[in-house]
Amino acid sequence: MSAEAPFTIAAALLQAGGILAAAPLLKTVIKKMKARLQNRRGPPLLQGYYDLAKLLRKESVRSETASWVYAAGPRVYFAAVVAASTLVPVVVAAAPLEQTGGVLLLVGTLALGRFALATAALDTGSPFGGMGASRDMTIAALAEPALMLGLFASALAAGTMNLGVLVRGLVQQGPSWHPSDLLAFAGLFIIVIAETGRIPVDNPATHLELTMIHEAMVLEYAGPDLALVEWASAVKELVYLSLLVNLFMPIGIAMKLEPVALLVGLAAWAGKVSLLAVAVTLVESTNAKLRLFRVPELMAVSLGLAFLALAIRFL
Amino acid sequence: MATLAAIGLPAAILVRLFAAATALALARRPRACRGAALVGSMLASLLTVTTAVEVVASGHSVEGALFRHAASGTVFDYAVTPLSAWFLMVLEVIALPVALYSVAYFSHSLAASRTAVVGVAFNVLLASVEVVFVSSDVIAFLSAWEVMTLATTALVATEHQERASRRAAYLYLVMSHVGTGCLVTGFLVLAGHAGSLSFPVLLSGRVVSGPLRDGLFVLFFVGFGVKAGIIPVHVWLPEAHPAAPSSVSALMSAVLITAGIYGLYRVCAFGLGIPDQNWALAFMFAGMLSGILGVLYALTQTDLKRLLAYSTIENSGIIVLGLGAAMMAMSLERPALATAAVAASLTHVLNHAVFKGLLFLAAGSVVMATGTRQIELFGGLLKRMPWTGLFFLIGALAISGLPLLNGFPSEWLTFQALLLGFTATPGLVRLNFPLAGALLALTSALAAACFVRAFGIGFLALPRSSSASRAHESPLLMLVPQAFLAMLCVALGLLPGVTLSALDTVVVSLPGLQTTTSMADGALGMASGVGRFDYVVPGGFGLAVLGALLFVAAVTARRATAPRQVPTWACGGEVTARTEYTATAFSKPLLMIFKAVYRPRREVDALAEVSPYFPQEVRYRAEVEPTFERYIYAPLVRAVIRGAGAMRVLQAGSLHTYLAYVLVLAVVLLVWLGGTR
Amino acid sequence: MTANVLTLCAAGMLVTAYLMVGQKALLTTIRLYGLQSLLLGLVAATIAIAESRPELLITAALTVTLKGILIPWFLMRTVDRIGIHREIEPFLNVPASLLICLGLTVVGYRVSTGFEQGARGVGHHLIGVALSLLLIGLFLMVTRKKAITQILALLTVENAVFLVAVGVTSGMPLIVELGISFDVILAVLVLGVLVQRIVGRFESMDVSRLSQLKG
Amino acid sequence: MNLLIWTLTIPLLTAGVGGLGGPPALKERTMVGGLALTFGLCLAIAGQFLGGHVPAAFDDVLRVDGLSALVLVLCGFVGLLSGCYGVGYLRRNERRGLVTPRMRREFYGLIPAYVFAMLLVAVSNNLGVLWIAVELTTLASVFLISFHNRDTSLEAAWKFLMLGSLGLGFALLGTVLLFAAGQGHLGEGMSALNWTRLVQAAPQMHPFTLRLGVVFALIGYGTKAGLAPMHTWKPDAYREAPSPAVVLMAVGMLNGAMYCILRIHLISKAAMGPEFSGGLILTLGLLSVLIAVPFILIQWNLKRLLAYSSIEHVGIMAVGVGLGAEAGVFGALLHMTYHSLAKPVALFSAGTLAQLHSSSNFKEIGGGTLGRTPVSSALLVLSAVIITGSPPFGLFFSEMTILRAGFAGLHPTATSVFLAGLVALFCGMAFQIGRLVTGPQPVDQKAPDPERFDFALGTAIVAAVLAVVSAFYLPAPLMALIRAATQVVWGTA
Repeated sequence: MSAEAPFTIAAALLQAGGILAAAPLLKTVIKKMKARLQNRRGPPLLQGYYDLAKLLRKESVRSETASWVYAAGPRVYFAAVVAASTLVPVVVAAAPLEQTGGVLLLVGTLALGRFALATAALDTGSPFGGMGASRDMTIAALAEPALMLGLFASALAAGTMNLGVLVRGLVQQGPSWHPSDLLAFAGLFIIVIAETGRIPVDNPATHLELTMIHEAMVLEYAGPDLALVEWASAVKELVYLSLLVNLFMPIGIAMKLEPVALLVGLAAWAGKVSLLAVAVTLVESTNAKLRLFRVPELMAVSLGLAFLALAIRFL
Repeated sequence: MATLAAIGLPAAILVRLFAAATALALARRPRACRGAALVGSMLASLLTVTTAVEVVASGHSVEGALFRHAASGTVFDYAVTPLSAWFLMVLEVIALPVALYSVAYFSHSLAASRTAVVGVAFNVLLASVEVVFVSSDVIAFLSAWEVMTLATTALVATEHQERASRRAAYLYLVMSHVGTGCLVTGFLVLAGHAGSLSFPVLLSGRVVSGPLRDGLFVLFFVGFGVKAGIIPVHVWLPEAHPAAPSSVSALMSAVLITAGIYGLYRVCAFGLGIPDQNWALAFMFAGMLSGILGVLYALTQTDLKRLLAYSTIENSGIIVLGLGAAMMAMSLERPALATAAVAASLTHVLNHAVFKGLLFLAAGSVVMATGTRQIELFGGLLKRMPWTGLFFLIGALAISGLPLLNGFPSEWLTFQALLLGFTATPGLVRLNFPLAGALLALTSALAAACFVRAFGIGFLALPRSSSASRAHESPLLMLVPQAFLAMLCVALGLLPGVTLSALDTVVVSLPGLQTTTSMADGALGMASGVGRFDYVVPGGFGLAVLGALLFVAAVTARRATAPRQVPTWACGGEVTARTEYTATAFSKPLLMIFKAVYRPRREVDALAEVSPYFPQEVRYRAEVEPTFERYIYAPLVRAVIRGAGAMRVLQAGSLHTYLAYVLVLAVVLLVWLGGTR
Repeated sequence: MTANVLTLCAAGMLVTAYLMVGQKALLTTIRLYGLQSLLLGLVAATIAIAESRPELLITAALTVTLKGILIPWFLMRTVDRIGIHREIEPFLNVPASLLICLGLTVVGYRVSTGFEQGARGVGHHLIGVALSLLLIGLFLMVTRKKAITQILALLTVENAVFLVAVGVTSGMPLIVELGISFDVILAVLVLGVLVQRIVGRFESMDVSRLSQLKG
Repeated sequence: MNLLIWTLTIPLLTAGVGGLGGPPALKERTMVGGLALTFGLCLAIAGQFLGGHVPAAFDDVLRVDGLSALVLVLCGFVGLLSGCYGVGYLRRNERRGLVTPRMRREFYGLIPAYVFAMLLVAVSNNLGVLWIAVELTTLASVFLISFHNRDTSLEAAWKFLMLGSLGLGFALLGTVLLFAAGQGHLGEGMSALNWTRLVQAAPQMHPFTLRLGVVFALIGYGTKAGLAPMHTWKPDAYREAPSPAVVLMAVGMLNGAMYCILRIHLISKAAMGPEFSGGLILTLGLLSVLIAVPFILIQWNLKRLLAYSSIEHVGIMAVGVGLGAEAGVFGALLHMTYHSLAKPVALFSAGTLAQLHSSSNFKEIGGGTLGRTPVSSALLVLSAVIITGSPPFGLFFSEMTILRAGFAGLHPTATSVFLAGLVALFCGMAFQIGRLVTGPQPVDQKAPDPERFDFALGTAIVAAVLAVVSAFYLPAPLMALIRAATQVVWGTA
């Protein structure tokens, strides 16, 4: 990356910025749709931005018992997630930083963020932080194999593990309509639900500490720190959804850097993501949260789906 | 340089022996004794490194004879092949900082009376490991192997007043010796067929074939597996590593297991001819098992050093898994693929050595400062030992395989090897690869959980005991080595290309492999080695993360006012060490989920006087069942003891019985002779 | 003629051995041993005369004086001094012992058939007797509890060896034989001393009690 | 006058002086001096042999070939060591007033006598004389075993004497049969029993008689060597005899008996090839190694432990010889040499421990002796490492030579069993020595006598130094002797 370095950087900034900007909207949209399904009006579409602005303006409060790790946690988490967002093709069938790595790097980076946040959660000495960290790491660990296998399934099908190359390949060869795609998609969808802390694995809206997972982990945070965490989580969710849609329905994604193609791509992306958002909403509002010790079964299901996807494609 | 390299190794051995002798002579003066032993060791390490670097750089072996045993007519030939040189480099990269660390560490936490013994054993151990890596003669190899065992035993038994360390030392001794027995048989049978004792002939891969070859493979697999800490012959490891002085534990965990790995490479993978597919499968399953069980057991440990020891088993498993993939590729004659897998495995040998050494050194500082190994009694150490804490954190991030640190590249490479193996392997066997991939993913994720727990519970929040609250930072001499290793973690993480291109000569020197040049993408990047299947540039991506961090700083750090410090909210109560989340609690969910493996047992007895609802006190005991110890080893030992006891009747003290033996023997022989001529 | 005498003597020795197995009174056992030795001497003498080999006569004389007279006398003295005259119940009762001894004799004879007929046509008879004698003596050592009986059994073994010596080889070189006889005396003396020490300490000759050292 | 005669007379004279009355100091000096002189003469004889001329006396009744020379030197060496240690040993007992004049006479008389008998075994070229010499060793050692005159020592002596004499009876029968087998080719007369002639005549011997003779001789001399199942006297004798005498038994006697077995093997090999006697020796050796395993694992007595270890080692040598390969024989003789150098250290240090704690029972000694008697304990550990055949010490190399010969040769299965036995024995020894020297100091136990640097300890240290140095450097003449001995046994001489 020498000649096109400035271009790459620009693209990376653009995509990161775009996703940062769009992420709060996604969260709010899902909230609103949920509210509507429960015959509530729900928050205004810009609520997410209001919250962030407010939190960022508030003074930051920290625990006396905490060390620098506590402050570093949200920042590293945020940085990792945002950086990860540049590894995924969104509007264009290429990831800005695809030259620096593929699926494994993406997963690794998200794991880095999680590590940072979980560690920081243990720093306040509050039992809830510990509980949240423990559960979050547990679920993540259980999700990891299924996630990997799901991604491997599509990666092996395309003969590459680089998301940019992969998506381009998919677009060129056109939709394969292979059943394994469906299985892999289902498997990954479950994982995404788990990773983004949604019902039935976790309840983002709960205020009962004992049932919290992600929320318990960040219970102590306030002000800008909290803002970073919330924002990063939103970004993470958006990244996952974009990954999902572009891996399995790369329809309309821009193959060339032309205004029209870009606009089409943008529209297609927005449409597909909101479609997936609807799915997430439906799952959230039609299911109850699982007991922690039922979650492994769910993970096992998705693992099975992913493995099956591999098997039926290659045997 | 070249000349120095030529004599580097024998010189190093001499220096070590001299250092040992001096240490023994100065036994009465601990200070001087320590100095002699450790400085000598560092000097020797430098000498060895020159040779190793020279060999790895040039790709030409350095050969010679170390010593001639006139009586039995054995000549200790040695040959520093690129492979040996690689393991030597790994060894010395750890041995140097460990020696430096020990200078201060021994003075604080080693009884003066033990200094001489430990100093001698330390040098003898390193010398023997060096000889193991380079010897090209069976007898030389076996003697070095045996001396290595003895020296380690001596070091493990340093605190021989404690029953635990006596037990650990003996367990280690016995298991290693059984392993050595397998090796002796294997090597001498080979020698019998080859009519020679020199490795180049023995390990040419053309000596034996057919079932005998498989039998020998099994012998060698067991023999080397014991030292490599492969499950199920691992039971000595979690006992022995914690028992030794921490700096020595670092050495053992980082380097001693690589002696076993080296053996697996030299003999099982590349010494017996083209590997059989079943061998590869055996390796892969052993690797998976060790990886997953190792990390699972690590997760539930509350003894920091035991935890690290179990994680050593895990990483050794990952190394073997990579090697297994390579053997599978070799059995299918896919050199490119085999190269990728070997590169993955060898890289992990180096990386694991670095971060495990770092972690053990940091753990040593902590144990020295708190006087305990119980994570539950640490807490809040980051504020009291900021540097040690930082280094431990770096090690923890690295061992969890997170990007930007050196755990990531090797796990990345291993994943490549597995996925490519899947594409390359025909038939149902291929499903074994995604399985391995999934297990590897699970393993590394669990490792992350394990080290979040270790660092978070151990170093953060409030001190959980008075000893922890009185802890203080270690002396500079103990911090410098950790700093060195920590920097190495970062450097190797950001410059994986360097490792790969250094590996080139090593890999090329192995039969059936090809160059890694297609894998190293400059200093910064790596590619999967097969087409553009995958590639990664951690450094470049690191810039992105850095940029994001700057953005965060920009967003949050506008305000001048410092953040307000308030007590943590604990449901209205006061946050004390007792309200903190414990390590046991942290791993509880996983304990429940993996019941099948842990078979946990808990006893809760509540003393209630008034009514069961108002217990006076509640006692809670929980333990994880040591499956292998309980169901394989304990019965074995009992059987042996019982059998031996039963034999006592043969010598029951009655002269008449003894005479009867002779009578019976005479009659039997006479009948055997028969009559008619 | 010679052959018959030899066979007769050999058979006689075997008989004495059987009698020793059946016998419990110590003094009788010693006398039986003496008789056995005398027969041995007779064998030697016969061969010496038949083949006119004077040095064998010396052997014969030695045997008679030493084993026929001196040693029995010494042992009887020991017994008298200790004053214990009966063998206590051996490990095996007499009939069983006799059966086993028959088996041992068969083994001995079977082995002896491996020899070619010696110069005097009785070679392998003598060998057969000798080997049986050897095994029976060893068997006596195994079953008897009294120190003295064990010594006697040992000496029976010695006799068997001598029988082979004179019967098959027509005698070892003289010096060697002298040395050996000298050693035998020495051994018997040592045994006697040891027995007296044992008795002095344990107030008994029952060596089956000597079983503190185990494992 | 002939060196050979001197070598035999000097220890006899020493024994005479020691056996009569006289001041202890004189006896001490005579014993050390006499045995030193004897050792010197042994070396001189070996030198003569290597110089190419064959020392002999009494028209070849005494004759020194390579094998004799090797055994002679080793026995002389051990004799000197045990003499020096013995002086210190008795002094210690005198310090505690345990020594009666009778004891002193027996001790100073019997030890040189024992040495004399061993040397006679080594140099005798004649079956008959050999037998007499072995009988003499037996008689000499009986009263050394019953030295302390405890119940148990009488018991041990009785058992030793009974088994020993029985064995000798067998050996005599074997000798007679060998003689008979050769009759007609050897003629009458003393020289008819000479090895040299027997070996020449062996091919024409009557095979069955020969086989029978070999079997009986092997059982007989096997009893003296302590090969299973005739080993049963060993633990008792080792436990009861004073350490200096134990050294003579464990090294001198063992080498002597091994020497006899080798001689028998030679004749049988000359007549029927190595298989017959080799097979027997191999079987007995393997049995000895295996029988030692359980008893070492469950042992509670230090000196018995070492007895079983010496059963193991004689087994190892037997296996080496029995394998029927030149390398095996060489390994066995190398093993004999290194064993003779290493075993005294073990026995000396063990003896010191036992003497200072006035017991050789683990329970009574109690663990953690490193804290109480550091030097002896360290020496014990060192010697244990050596005699369990660990590198870089000599026994490792000899065992490797034997193992290699075994795996390369006709008996790979037997060899792997043998190896398994060695591994198990290592584990057993490690366990026992480990629990003895390491661990915390036992409470509620009367303190042992302090370990002071006396003559005995000095001897032990010197022996240890020799054992360690020899691992890396065997003097060239000694090597030459071992090779010569190998040639004698392998019959390429």
